[in-house]
Amino acid sequence: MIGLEVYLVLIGIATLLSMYRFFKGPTTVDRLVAVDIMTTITTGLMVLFALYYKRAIFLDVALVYAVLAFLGVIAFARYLEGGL
Amino acid sequence: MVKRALAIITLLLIGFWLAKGLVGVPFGEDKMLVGEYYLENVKEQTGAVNAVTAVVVNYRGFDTLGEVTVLFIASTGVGALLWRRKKERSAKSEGSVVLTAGAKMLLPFIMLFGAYIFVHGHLTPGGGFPGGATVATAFLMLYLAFKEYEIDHKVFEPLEGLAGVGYVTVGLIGLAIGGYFLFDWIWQTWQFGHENIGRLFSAGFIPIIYTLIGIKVGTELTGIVDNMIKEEPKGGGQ
Amino acid sequence: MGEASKISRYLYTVIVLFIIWMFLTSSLDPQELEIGLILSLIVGALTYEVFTEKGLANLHPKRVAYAIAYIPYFIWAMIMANLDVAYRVLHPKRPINPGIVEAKTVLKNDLGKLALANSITLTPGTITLDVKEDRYFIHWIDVTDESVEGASKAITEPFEKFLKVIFP
Amino acid sequence: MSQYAALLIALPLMGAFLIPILKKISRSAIMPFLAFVTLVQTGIAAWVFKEVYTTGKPIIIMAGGFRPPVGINLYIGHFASLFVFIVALVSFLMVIFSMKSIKVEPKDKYAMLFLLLMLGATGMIATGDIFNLFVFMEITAISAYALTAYNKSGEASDAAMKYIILGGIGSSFFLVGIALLYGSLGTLNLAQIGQLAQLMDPTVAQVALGLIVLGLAVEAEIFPLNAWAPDAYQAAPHPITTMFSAFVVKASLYAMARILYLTSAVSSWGNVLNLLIILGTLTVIIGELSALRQTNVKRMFAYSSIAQVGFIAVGFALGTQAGVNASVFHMVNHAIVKALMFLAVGYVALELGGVSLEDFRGLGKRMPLTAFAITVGAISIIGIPLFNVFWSKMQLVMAALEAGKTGVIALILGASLVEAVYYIRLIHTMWFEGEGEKIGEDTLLGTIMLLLVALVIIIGIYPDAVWQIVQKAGKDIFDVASYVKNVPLMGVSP
Amino acid sequence: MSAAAIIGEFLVLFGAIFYVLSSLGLIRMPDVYNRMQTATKSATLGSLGVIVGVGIWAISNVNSYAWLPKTIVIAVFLLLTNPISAHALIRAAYKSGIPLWERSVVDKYKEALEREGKEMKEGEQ
Amino acid sequence: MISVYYFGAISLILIGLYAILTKRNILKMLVGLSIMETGVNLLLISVGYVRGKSAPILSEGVSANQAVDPIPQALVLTAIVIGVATTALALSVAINLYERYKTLDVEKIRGLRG
Amino acid sequence: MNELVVMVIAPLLAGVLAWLLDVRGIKEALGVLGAAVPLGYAAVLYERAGEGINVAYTLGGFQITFALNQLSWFFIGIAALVGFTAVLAMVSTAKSSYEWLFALMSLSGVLGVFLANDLMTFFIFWEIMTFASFMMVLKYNKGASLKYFLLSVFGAYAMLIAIGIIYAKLGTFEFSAVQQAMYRDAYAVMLGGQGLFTKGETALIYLLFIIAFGVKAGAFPLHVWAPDAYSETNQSYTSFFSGALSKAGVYGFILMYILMGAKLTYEFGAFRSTTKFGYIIAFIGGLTIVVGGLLAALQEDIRKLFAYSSISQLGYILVGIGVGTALSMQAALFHALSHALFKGLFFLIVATIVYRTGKTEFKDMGGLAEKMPFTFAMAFIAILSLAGIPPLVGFASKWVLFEAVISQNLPILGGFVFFGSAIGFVYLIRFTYAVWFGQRPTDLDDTKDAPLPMAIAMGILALGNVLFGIAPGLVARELNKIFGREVIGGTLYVLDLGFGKYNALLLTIWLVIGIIIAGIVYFMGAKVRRIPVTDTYQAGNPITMDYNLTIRRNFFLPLKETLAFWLRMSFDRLYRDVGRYVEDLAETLRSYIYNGNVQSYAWYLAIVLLILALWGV
Ligand code: NA
Ligand code: NA
Repeated sequence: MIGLEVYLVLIGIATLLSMYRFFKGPTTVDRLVAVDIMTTITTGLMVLFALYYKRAIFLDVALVYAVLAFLGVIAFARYLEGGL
Repeated sequence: MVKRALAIITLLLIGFWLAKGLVGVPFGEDKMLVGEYYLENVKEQTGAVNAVTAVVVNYRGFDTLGEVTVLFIASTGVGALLWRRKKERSAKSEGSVVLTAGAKMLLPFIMLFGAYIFVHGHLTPGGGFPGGATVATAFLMLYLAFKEYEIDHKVFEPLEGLAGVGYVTVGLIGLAIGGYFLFDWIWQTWQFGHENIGRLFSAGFIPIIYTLIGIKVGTELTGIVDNMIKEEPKGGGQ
Repeated sequence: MGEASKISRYLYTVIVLFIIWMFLTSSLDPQELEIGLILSLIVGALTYEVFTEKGLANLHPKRVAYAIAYIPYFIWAMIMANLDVAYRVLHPKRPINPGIVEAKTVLKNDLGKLALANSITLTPGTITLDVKEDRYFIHWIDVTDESVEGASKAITEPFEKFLKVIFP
Repeated sequence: MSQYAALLIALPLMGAFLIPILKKISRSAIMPFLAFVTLVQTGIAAWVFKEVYTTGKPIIIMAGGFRPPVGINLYIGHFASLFVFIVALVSFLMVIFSMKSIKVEPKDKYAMLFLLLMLGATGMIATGDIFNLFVFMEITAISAYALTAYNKSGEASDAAMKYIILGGIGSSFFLVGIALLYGSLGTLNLAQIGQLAQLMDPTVAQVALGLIVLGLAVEAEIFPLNAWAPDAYQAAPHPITTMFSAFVVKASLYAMARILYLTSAVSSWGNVLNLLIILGTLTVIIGELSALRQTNVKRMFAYSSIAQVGFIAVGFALGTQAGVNASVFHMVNHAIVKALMFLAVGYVALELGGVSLEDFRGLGKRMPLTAFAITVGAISIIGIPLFNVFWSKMQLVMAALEAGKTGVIALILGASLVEAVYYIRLIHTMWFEGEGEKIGEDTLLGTIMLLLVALVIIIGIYPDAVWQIVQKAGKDIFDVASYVKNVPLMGVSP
Repeated sequence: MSAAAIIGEFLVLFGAIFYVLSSLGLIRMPDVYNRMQTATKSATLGSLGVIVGVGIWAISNVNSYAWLPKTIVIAVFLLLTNPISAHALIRAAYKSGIPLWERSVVDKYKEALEREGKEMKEGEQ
Repeated sequence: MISVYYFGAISLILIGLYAILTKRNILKMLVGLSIMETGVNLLLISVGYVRGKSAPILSEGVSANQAVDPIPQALVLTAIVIGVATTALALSVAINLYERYKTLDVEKIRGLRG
Repeated sequence: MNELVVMVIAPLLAGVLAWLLDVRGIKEALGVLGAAVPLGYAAVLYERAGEGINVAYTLGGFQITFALNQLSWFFIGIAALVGFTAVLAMVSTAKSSYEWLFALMSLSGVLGVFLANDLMTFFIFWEIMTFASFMMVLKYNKGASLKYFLLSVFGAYAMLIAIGIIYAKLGTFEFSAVQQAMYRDAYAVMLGGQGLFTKGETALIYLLFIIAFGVKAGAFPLHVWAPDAYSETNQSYTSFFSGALSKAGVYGFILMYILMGAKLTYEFGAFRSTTKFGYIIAFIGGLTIVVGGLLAALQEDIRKLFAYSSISQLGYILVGIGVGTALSMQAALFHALSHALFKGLFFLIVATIVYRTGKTEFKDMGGLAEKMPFTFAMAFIAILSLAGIPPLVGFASKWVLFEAVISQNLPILGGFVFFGSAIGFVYLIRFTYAVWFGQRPTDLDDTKDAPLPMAIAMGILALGNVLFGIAPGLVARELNKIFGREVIGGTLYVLDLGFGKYNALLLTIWLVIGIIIAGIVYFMGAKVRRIPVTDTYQAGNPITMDYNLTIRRNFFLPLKETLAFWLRMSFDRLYRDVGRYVEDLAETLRSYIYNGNVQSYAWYLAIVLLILALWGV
């Protein structure tokens, strides 16, 4: 139909757009939200890359990435709410 | 301001110099010498499909032993530096039920992911380090969710040590059996799993070492988190 | 309903883990299964106390059935939520009317509360801000009813139908 | 059989990993265990030393049984076997000192870091692979960071932070250097690098060599990259300071020399040597001048140690066999003397609670043995005949003159004069100023000090035995051709 | 073209669109609370689409059924964790004192917290 | 013309160094150090990259001559772990520093000098 | 083991043992024994010195070689003799084993220097000698010892560089090889060619050697360490310090002549009847005579007086060496012996006085002749000898020296020498009167005479003064052996220079007769009058303690005031100022570089990188 590359570009654009919020802020939580969204999108991007290169091994990378990103966001969020 | 300007000028000149050096190392061109040898021989020499893993555990096993040591030092160092006569968690509030229940639910999964990653180190781009890190995040999650949570130090520290002892022991068995430290006796002497290349039961001692590393890294990173997250209670000096 | 026996909880954990393992490896290679079983047994032993209270009781056919039925319901709600989002994001005037409301739940079980909170978060215009006992504080992008009863009716009740069966 | 030399690496690791387990059994067994491990290590090192010096052939340890450059190899030649022995021996002595001097908890962590610091230095000296060198350098550095901060005081943390930041930058650039080297040669094996060095693109070689030397120079305390060192020396626990001075810095110096000589076929090599000579000379001069009015004696010794490092660097930078020999000799002598002096000054701090010059008044009456040890060390460092350092200084001076660097030598000798000033002041302060009651000095530490004093004087009176050994060690570094030949490189070639 | 490819690619397209939507929401909404409202949901749904889509697409593209289970695991993981992190983030936003959008209509949470604080004080007395 | 990856790597190194040279807060300096390390790792990876070749995992039909150099990747793994270790240690030193000096400003923390 | 090695090592070994055992009685016995061994060997080896004895060892990659020949035997003799007497006197004055160790170690060092047969051995023992003597001073005074050590090490390093340059060119340290190579070089230069050493290098080596040996010999302006060091140590040891150790410098100058005299001559040419390079040495010597003499006269402390006197006397020797003829060389060597004998004796006398009275300044002394007759008798001999009064050895050597200088028609040098003699009388008169005669302070009333070991030591040296004074031919014979020809002719009692003759025996007879007459006059007519000090008037000025020009206090104050302008130009102060300046600089540098800010340190790193980048290493 359209082709993988187009989706890669599309998702890449989405990553860049969320990066805008990261740099813009204004609050730390804003940036963190941006990171959260960015990592979610990047996970999808990785999975798509796996297909692009036809290598299932990248799926494992995406999984680990998702786990680490989740914990990272939680840690920062807990820190920001003053819970730690 | 002057400092920044000077810094920028200095850095640009340094950058130019580095770039000048890198021109002689053209990007994207094949510069392999030893690397090629690895790619060609990795399967029959180590049984690993993942050449990086074979390099990490077999060919450059010494580096990896060192790498494990570095992390061990960091964990030990953090433990030493943040040691207080009395330490306790100082978390001010617990996460909501969403976080606590979520943590409880995710804990086994994340640990299983971690185990999956280090067991498959010779087949996929994982290995002991990311696997161990994943396991550690499971514990980190508990720390983040619960105010009172604390790992069982009686188990963690000896386990960390034991995993290291195990690694060195595997290496020493290689010395005793094959005549070389860190010799892959399972693959090369016992020839175990030669018919299994590409499947789980292959690659000699790589899965064993990666499991040990995974345990070690998991316990170490958890220990680091534990040390960093705790504080000396107010008023109680050393 | 109190805690189930240790064996029941352990077995349940192992089973769940082993299923996850099979998904994860996407393989029926006996080597993978052997190792998977061993790892499930080990990880299960380490985590079953935290992981589950009800043990094998979770595998009660009725609950499983409700859980399976919940999936399409939930996904549908999610898709609706996103269309709603699309509307609000793409509309030039940004039609929003946000606020934080309180809603009550009938769920007693922590896991149920989690599921409810997650469901709320992923469905139209709402994010769970905090949960205290049975009170949910929810950020609502388009507040239509500020009262507790009204909010509960609009937000929590639709999911509770399923969730109170799945997580009794 | 010779592969069992790998125990030099395996044993300290095993020891370090066992300590957390041992701690659960008995906390009081940790320090004795540490002593045991270092003693066994010394024994193994002695055996390796004997092997290498009797057969005259280096021991090549092939990790994993892969021949280099496919596998990482350790090259325990004349130099490495000598220095690994020194590392082990000094460590053993410092364990004994640690038993007396380490009061801050957690001692189990201290013991682990201690072993790993020893391991790092051992690995740096023994390895035959440049990236493996980086790994061992980091092992050394990171355990050194942790140990510097071990006392947890403000000073200790301050010093460690400086060390970390400078060490971090240094190691990053070192790695960039490795990347360039690898990118241009496709190998990381030192012997093969030596073999292929002349094939390198000159510009790449320049940048890579510059960066590698820079990275190592931070750890090797070459001016002006040594700014962390006085602080770290001052703030670290006393046994650790001793180890820094006795072998940690030496390992980096050696690594620098090894890489420099292996790449001597590179066209811009002379420039690097010249730069190193300039920096080495500055290291000597600034080090001595900084020690001059120093009132903290430990810090004074630290600056003095830095100055000696400058001597060694200059010797290596001469580019001659004589220079290398002299430097190696100076490394050995300095290791002995500084072990003695830092041990003594640490013991003074322990007994008197401070190491300001004021505390040293009347030390000759209060702690005669310790004061005597410091005096012998100081006299030796100044370069008086009949004491060991004299010989290596002479060799250095002669080597420099042979290489036509008269001016450098004049400057360095001038700096030595400065050295005389502050050490003489210290000696006078200890013996002829102030009064005090005699303190019962520790027998064990006293014995160690006397042992080291004896070494200083024995080498001073009869330097030949050591000189023979040192010459072989020096040849090990300088004779690149036999280094390359000794490593059984397999036929992986461009 | 097989059905797997069509379904897979459709899902990927669907997901990608929601990704873009998510990032647009992140940019357009007036405050952090509303940004989360829009961004989290669509990012999660987008992931679901893209990831499971890849799993299905792979059946025809790389001729492997092994992809799908694994992608499902990833997708489910995101489905479970994204709302948790969204919850943690919004709580962090609120507790770190970021005010609601000025045109917000109600804040029951604030009321509840004030009541709680009052009770605490009384309890102490 | 220098490759964009090299350019990126060098830029990261220089940005990190810039932070170290100009930021007065120790944590920012440490962040600078981490950025530097990242740059170095990127450089290592870029050096090992071979155009048109795949990850050196010889499964799924990838053969030896289709894979990039595995060594730099192995090195980077090690370098990353080392970086993490250094950072962890640095942070705990920073914690101690802050406890003692109540500041992380390098101009104010000068207990040792001269 | 070889005799030479035994000779060198015995004192050191005895010292170490004495130090380790540290038992009263034993350490003294060991010390004396240790010092007696070289003396004994010197005597035993007298016959064999002519045939030359060589030994060589390898140590630390360097050849250690010793050789005994006529020249080294001469110096060994001096050192062993003075060393022995000094050690003997130390039995009374040295309390701690520390002093025994380092006194004996310095004796070993000195012997090693004289026996060395190559430059490296020479340097090594030079350092040992310096170090040991420094340790002797350190015990008494930090400042003085530091000054001594710094100047010495400065000199030693200068020597080391010179040695290094020579080695770098010739690849040998051995004296004979260096000498031959230098001859060849000189020959090449003479033929108008280019030698191995350029003119600049030769000049540099020459300069470095002058610094090295000048320091040790106490030549102006490198003499500043000597007054303090000589006075701030055990005075028994000073007799060795001044008598023998300083001769190492003299020996060094002679060595320079031997090794590269020809080269220096041909490189730099002649000045009048001597060589240019020699004239410089001689001129330095002349200045040293004057400065040392004047300053000696101005001292209020007897230790300082003799210290400066010692400097002044060494100036004579340098003049002799500098003039460079065979005769003047012999004169220098002769005076070296004389100086060792009388200055060794003088310092033992000072040691005795200090030991018995605890006083060191003129103002606290007087009338001691009565209480210490033996010591006074010794002092009488020493004074006569130093003042150059026949028939003592001082006269003989000075006479030869005068003749040697005058015969070369070098008027300025001659002036220096004569001035030196005059000023010598000036300070000796004060010593003679203020210490031994006149009113005795009451607290010195129960002063005892010299203890036995010191008495013996003084006796030996006094005997030397008399013996070689009456029979100067003994010395001349040895000197001629060194030169391999008869430079100073004559018999046992007569010195014949060809253009002048000195008959010591005849003069002795005349003198004895004179003394007998004088003694009769003194004992028949002399009455001692006691006058209170405060009753004295002087040039109409009321007597204050500040301006009380008795012989015991500020006697030469007018002289001092006259020389005020010159005295302000103190090299001592100059060096001290330089030292302080260096230290201030160091401190500033240190606080700038190690400023405690890690960011600055990171900048250093960046700067080094920048240098790498710009330099394109
Ligand atoms: Na929702
Ligand atoms: Na997420």
